[in-house]
Amino acid sequence: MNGLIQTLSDILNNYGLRQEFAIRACFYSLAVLACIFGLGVVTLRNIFHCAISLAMTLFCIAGIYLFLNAEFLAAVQVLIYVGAIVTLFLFAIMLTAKIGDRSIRQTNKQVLASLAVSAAILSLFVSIIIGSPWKKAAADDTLRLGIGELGKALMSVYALPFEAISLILLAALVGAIVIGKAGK
Amino acid sequence: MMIPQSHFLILGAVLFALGLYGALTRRTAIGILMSIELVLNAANINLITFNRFLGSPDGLGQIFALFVIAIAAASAVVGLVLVIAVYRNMKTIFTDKINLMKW
Amino acid sequence: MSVSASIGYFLPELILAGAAIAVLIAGLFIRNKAVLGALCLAAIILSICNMPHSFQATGPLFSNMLINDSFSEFFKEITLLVMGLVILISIGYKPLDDESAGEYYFLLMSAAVAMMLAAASDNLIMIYISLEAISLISYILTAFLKHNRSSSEAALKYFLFGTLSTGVMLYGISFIYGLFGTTDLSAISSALLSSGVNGLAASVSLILIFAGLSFKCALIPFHMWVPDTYQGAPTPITAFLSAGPKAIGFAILIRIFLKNFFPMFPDWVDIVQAVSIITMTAGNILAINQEDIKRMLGYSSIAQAGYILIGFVVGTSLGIQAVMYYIIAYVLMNIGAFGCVILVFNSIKSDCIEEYSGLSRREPALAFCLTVFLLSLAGIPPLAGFFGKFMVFAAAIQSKYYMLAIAGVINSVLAVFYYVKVIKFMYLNDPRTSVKEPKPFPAKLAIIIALIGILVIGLFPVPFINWIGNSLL
Amino acid sequence: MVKYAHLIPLFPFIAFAINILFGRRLKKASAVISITASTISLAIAAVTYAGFLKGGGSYAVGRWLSFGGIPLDFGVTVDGLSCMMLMVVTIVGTLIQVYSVGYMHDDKRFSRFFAYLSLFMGSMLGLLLSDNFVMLYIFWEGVGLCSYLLISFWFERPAAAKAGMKAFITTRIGDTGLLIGILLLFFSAKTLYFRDLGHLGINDALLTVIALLIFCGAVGKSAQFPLHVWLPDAMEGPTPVSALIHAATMVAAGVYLVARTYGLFIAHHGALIWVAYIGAITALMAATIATVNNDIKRILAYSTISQLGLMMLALGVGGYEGGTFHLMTHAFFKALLFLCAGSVIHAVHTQDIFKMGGLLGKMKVTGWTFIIGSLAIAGVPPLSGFWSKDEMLSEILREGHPFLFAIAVITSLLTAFYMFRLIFVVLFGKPRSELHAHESPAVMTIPLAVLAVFSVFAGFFKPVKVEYFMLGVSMFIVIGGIGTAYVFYILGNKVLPASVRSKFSFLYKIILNKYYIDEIYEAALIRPCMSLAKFAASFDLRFVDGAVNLTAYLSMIAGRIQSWFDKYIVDGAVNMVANITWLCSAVFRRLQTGFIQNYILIAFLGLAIMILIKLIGGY
Amino acid sequence: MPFPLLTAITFMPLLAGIIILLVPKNRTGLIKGIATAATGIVLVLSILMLTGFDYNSSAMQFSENLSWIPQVNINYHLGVDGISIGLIFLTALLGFLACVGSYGIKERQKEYYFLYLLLNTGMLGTFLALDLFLFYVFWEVVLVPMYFLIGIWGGPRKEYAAIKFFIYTLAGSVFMLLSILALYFASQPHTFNMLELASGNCGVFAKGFQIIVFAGFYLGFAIKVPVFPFHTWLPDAHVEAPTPISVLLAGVLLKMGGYGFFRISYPILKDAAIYFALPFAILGLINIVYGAFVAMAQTDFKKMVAYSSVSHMGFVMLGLASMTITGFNGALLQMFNHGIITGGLFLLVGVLYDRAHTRDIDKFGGLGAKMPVYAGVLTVFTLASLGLPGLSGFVSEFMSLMGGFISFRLITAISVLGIVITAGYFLYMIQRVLLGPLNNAWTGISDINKRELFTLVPLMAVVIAIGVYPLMILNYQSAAIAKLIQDIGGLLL
Repeated sequence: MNGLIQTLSDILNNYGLRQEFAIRACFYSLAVLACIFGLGVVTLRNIFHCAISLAMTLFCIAGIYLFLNAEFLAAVQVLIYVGAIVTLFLFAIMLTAKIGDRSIRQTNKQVLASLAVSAAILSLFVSIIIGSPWKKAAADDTLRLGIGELGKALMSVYALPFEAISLILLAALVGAIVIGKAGK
Repeated sequence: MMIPQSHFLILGAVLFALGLYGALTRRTAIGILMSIELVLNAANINLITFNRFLGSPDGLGQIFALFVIAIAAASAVVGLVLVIAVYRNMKTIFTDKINLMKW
Repeated sequence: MSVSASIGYFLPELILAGAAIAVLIAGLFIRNKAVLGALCLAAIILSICNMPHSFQATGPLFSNMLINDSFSEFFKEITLLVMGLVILISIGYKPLDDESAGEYYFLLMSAAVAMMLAAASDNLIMIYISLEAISLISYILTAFLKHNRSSSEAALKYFLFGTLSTGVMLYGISFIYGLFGTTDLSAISSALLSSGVNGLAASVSLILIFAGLSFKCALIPFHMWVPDTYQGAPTPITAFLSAGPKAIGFAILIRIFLKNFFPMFPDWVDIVQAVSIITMTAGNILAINQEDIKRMLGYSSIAQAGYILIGFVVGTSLGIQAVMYYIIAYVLMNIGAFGCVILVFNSIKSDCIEEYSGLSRREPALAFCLTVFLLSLAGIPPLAGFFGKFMVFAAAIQSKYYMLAIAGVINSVLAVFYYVKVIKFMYLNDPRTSVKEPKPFPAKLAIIIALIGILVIGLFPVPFINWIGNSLL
Repeated sequence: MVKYAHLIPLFPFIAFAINILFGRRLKKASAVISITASTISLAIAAVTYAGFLKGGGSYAVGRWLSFGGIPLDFGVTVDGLSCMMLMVVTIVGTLIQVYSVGYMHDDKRFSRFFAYLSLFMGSMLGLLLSDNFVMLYIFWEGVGLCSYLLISFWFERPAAAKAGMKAFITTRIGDTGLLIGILLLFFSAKTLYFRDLGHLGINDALLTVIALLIFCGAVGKSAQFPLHVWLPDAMEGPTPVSALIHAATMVAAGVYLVARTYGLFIAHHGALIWVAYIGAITALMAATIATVNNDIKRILAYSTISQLGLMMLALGVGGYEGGTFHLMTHAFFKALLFLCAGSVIHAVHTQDIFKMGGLLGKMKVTGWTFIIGSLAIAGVPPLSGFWSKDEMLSEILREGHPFLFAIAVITSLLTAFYMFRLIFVVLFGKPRSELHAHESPAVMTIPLAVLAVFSVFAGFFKPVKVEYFMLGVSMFIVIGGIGTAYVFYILGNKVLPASVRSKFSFLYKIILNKYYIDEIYEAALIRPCMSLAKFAASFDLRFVDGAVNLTAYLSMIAGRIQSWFDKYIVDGAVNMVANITWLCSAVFRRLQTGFIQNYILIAFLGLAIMILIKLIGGY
Repeated sequence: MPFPLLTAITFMPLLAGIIILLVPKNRTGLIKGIATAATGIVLVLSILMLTGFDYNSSAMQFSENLSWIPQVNINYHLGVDGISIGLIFLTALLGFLACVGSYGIKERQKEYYFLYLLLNTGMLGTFLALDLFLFYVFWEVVLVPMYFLIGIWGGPRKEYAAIKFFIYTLAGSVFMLLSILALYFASQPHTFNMLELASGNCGVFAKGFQIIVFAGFYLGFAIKVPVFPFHTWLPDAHVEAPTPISVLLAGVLLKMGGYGFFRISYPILKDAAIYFALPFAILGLINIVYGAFVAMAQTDFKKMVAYSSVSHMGFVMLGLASMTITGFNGALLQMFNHGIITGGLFLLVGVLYDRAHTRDIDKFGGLGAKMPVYAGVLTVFTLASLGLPGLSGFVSEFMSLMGGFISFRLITAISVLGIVITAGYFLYMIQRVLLGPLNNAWTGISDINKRELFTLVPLMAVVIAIGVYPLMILNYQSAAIAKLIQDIGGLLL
């Protein structure tokens, strides 16, 4: 992933911006984009547009992962989340047809209350995030976690959760089939 | 790393709040499901941020995030199947219509 | 203990997983609920038999993802007991048709594996994954009667509420990870002991985790899903929901809050004390004039969770013993009661309490069993419910929580109102219909097991107290 | 030979048990059983009396109860007073039982009547013998119970039932006073025995109160003012009952109690004065009412009250001898009078004296014994009444109470007057309505004769020296009373009753008897007595009787109010709690709206609050 | 191991109950036989106990002590002494007679006799238990069968009365549980054993603590006695309960409250007992006078007898408050006598109800003529109840008053007023029922029959026997009462 950032910062350099400023600008733009699209998911009237804005949000988040040296995660995010889950939603939207048109009001009565609650919870979390001393590693961004170590860890230390996940997926699969299929 | 840790966490918190607001106000079950995806992603951002800034050798945060994505996929599947089942039985997925059982 | 070495001590879960797969495949060929049920029961009995073998090595397993202590062994045995009883009563449940029986039992067995994992997990990741597994499977099971409107509505509500709550818990776990740098509970507790608590963020994140777990144990304010889900879900699943996940929820609650995060005990104790009192009172008051018996038992299970919470809030070893004892009694009482509800439903096709009038004339034995379960839930001596309440109140009074004890005592009087109301209908009113359904044997067996369990635990609690005594944290 | 005294009450109790259990089969034989039982008691009483004369005394029988370390033994007192009363009660009791064989002949609950009679005999004898307050109180209540049972014997008649209850409750009020007295005595003097009442201290305030409370019991039982209202109503019972209980024995128990505890009264003049004045008031008031009354039995009832008043008056002034002597003689002639009245009623089946007349001709024995009885009660020498009344009057005079002496004289005068008014109206003159009177059967007349004999000779039991002055006074009383009655009823018998009721016939009277002495005499003496009598009668009916009924009515109202209070307030509170819980459960139920998003909102609201508390708590 | 007499007494009815469960529903004759035999054996065993009882020792006799739950130091500890022997004999006697009296019950007899025997076991156990936990378990075991007995075989408002009884008693006993737990944790070697707690060798409790614990026990016992503010369940329960059940309810259940004071509150919480002496006396006074007045205003026969029980139990409270040997003896004897007398009265009401199917006193009249034997028996029990000397009621009331007088002169004097009012309303009842002209509705009414008489004669015999010679019972209890008074430090009067 260094390569990618490198090319990105070079492009910005050409415009005379320093590398550091470029990265920061890039991050904040992605963050803002993510929030806007997130807001879109939540407020757009047409459910179809919501699905699309969800996909865009997930893309931005994948981008942000890049900044956090989690390239594999970004790839997985794009592949599974945007590729699989959002398409799943689109299928679901198509199956439950007539909700697609624009006229139906999308939000119910308790808008004010939920706005208050989510704002309160947001402010609480932000005050905690700012206030508390997070455990910080001494060295800066020297540490790169390659995919190899990730795979080895997955197979050795985190083998049990890995198997448990397989159990969940199997159960979800079987369950979805049983409930989904038409039949008597 | 130029971008301080708290900014990432704040982004996570904002996404969490957005997801929560969406879950509380969307009238369609699918809308709620989408908002829930947002919440899960917020948690993922947190995990990966901590993993990056803690510099923990075994990348626990990233692995955990991986698991969360897998589980999110499973729950999305189950959620949508339930939505379809409800739609098949009650011909609507507007949550304020689904109140057969109350009091 | 490396992964490959610890496989040896993981036998019970493996047996169950194997059985789950076997039942799934057998379900394609054998279209008979009873046979498949028998297969699962065999698997459960087999795994119970070699439970002691797998507990030679006590200590962390799977690179300390799990911990193999007697506390988790106790809850594994509880899980197997619950699973056995649930399978027995679901054989007797008429609406469950035969051809999807295979999948049904598969889901039940995989839920069992997930619960045993949750009971033993010593790592926040493992806790989250196993809890999520239990939840997903119970969402599917709740919606199993796919052509029944209330079943799918219940499942959807349960799903939406559950996913959000576990989302909150995940958020809390991420904060804990941020604070302590690891998700391994033993590591965290040693860090806490050495460097002490670092203030607000830890306690808030603990509250977030508490939120997720209180969804599982149906405590106030995360209890709203209980009445609708209990009423809508197929009755064996309601029985399963009220017993299995709730017991495991309490196990994890104890493990995290009383074992690992014990130094932070004073931070959260008064909030949880308030939650306990409100849960008890709200559960009882709301249950008073319900018409549907499953919904009423839902509220009553919320109230019972309130009582169990008293033992938890106290935090002493007697408190934990009281919680574990109460859970045994609670599990038996609830599953027994739901078993009776199933049999009554088979004959009168309705869960409305008014329909129960005159049951003692039509089916005296069934009425007697339901009365014993209800009286035990109300806490009338010499049944197990009473001794559970007695232990919980004793723990409260021992550590001077007089307010809690008085609230608990007043609530047990409040509770009598609605338990006795059902008994009143059964014994004091005269019957409305005279239809009589032949009762399937396995369901009767489950009820008899629960009945004997309650009477024996109530009258001769000594062996059970010893069992709990040596399985403390 | 005094040792068998405690067996005396035993035989009547045995007779009672037999009659109650096998009454239905025995029928008439039950009378035989109870009569034999009382004769055996009579025999033992005689033996005891003889033994006493030779120097026997009271003795203890056995331990009954122990009050926290202080044992209470069941003993028997044998002294002059108790022996005398034993003889009186057994004699009169036996005779009355013989008499009632005839009187109650055709009653369908014959055996039960005799059972109650022997139960009464047993209790009365027990009362006389007991040597401590608790024993006395037990038999005291037993006697009260028998009077209740016998008064309301003919319970078909609602009046009898009401009278029985009234009797029991009024005496019960008196008994409560006695009970409190006993309690007080037990704790102040630590003893309940009569024998050590004498030397307990002089004029001690608390002991005076105790004496008064004990006297309160006597007032209830002997129908003294103000608790006398039940005796006239008690006449609803059969006449032998009135004779035995409400003339001779039970009512005398009050006087007997005062006599028995005389040691206490003597030492405390405060109490004694009260006894005297209550006695005086009762005597005078009852005598005046008797002169106006027209019912034969009620006249005798008021006369009994009056005589008891006299006895109390005598005892109150210190005349112990006279009082107790009159108690004995009174028992005989009053029983005789009641039995005669009974045989008259048995014959003519009415109690109103103005419907009778000229019965002497038809009922020879009853008539003459009636006259003997009246003579005795009026105090005509040499009959028993004269001796005891004379003794009392002299003692009152000797103790220096001129005002009380005057009242006693007036009362005796009135007694003579209304007795002979009764005699003249019932026995002499023309029959006022067509009555086919016939003499009562032998079984009734023999006891009359025997009692007449006793009335005559009872006076000689106690050697009494006669003072001439007192002899003169008695003669004046006798002549005055009987003469006035003679003038009023034999001569102008149409006049007096009419004038009492209507004024204008007054002129007719003056013309009839032409000499003015009568008018002056009447205006000076009779008219005030008449108005006093009428006032007393109405006063009694409206106020005192009313008072008793009023208390009953008030307590009924109090009961009803408290029952309402209990039902709505106390019970209401409990139901209110139940309703509140039901109400708030209905309210909270509405919270469960069925919308999933409401649930999630509430859940996260709770979470936000919890975190907020922690944040605020944290800082 | 000597024959476990007390365990036999307690669990004989339960054993018979279980046997009855096995008998088919239609064999009512056999069921009745088993039930009567069981209660009969219990009566014989209790008489055996009476004879074997040693008068002048105040220690526990026939005691059995097995450990039940060692971890929490709960043992199965039974014993009997002067205080509880009278009440056990009373329970056995009434249990047997009421069982014979229940032959009148016609429907669902199998369930009836099972619940009846379960009730007997609960009652006997409560009087015999010496371990607080065991006491509490038996105390609660009585509740459930009582609820069903009132609820199923009761009168028109049976459901309301049954649930009211259940909730009322449970509310009280639940606070008692807290007090038991408080005592358990306050005692040094944590113990539930009443004798240990009373003997003081496991810690002397602070006065403030004692008062709170006493208040908890008071709530449980006062509701059962019943004392003034908590008595409203009694009339409803009595009016609606079938006759044999209201005999047991009045005869035995009311005594469990009083017995609780004697066995637990007074010996263990000495200072609190002394502290609460005056309020107890005042409550006793209110009970006597208030109960008597309200009884006077009743028209329903059973309700009147119920309120008379409230008034009579007032004497027990007065005797307890007096802290004297006479007062305590009087209170204990009053509980025994009241049980016998009110038991008899309720049986008599039942006799009348079976014939006339109404309990309204004003509807009767002049029955004395038509039912002479019944009239006689009713008069005896009424007179005993209003405290006529020579019958048992008087002795205990007299002793309670005597004891009360030592400590509270004015209060006792006022409560003597209660006796007059009692006489008033009982005789008013006799007058309305027995005396007066025969009400033509009851011309065909039949007199009392052999079976009913059989249930009443023994009670009448006991009433008269104790009335004439009270030492017969007092000897049993005087040693234990004397020791209790010494422990509390009451007046030795």
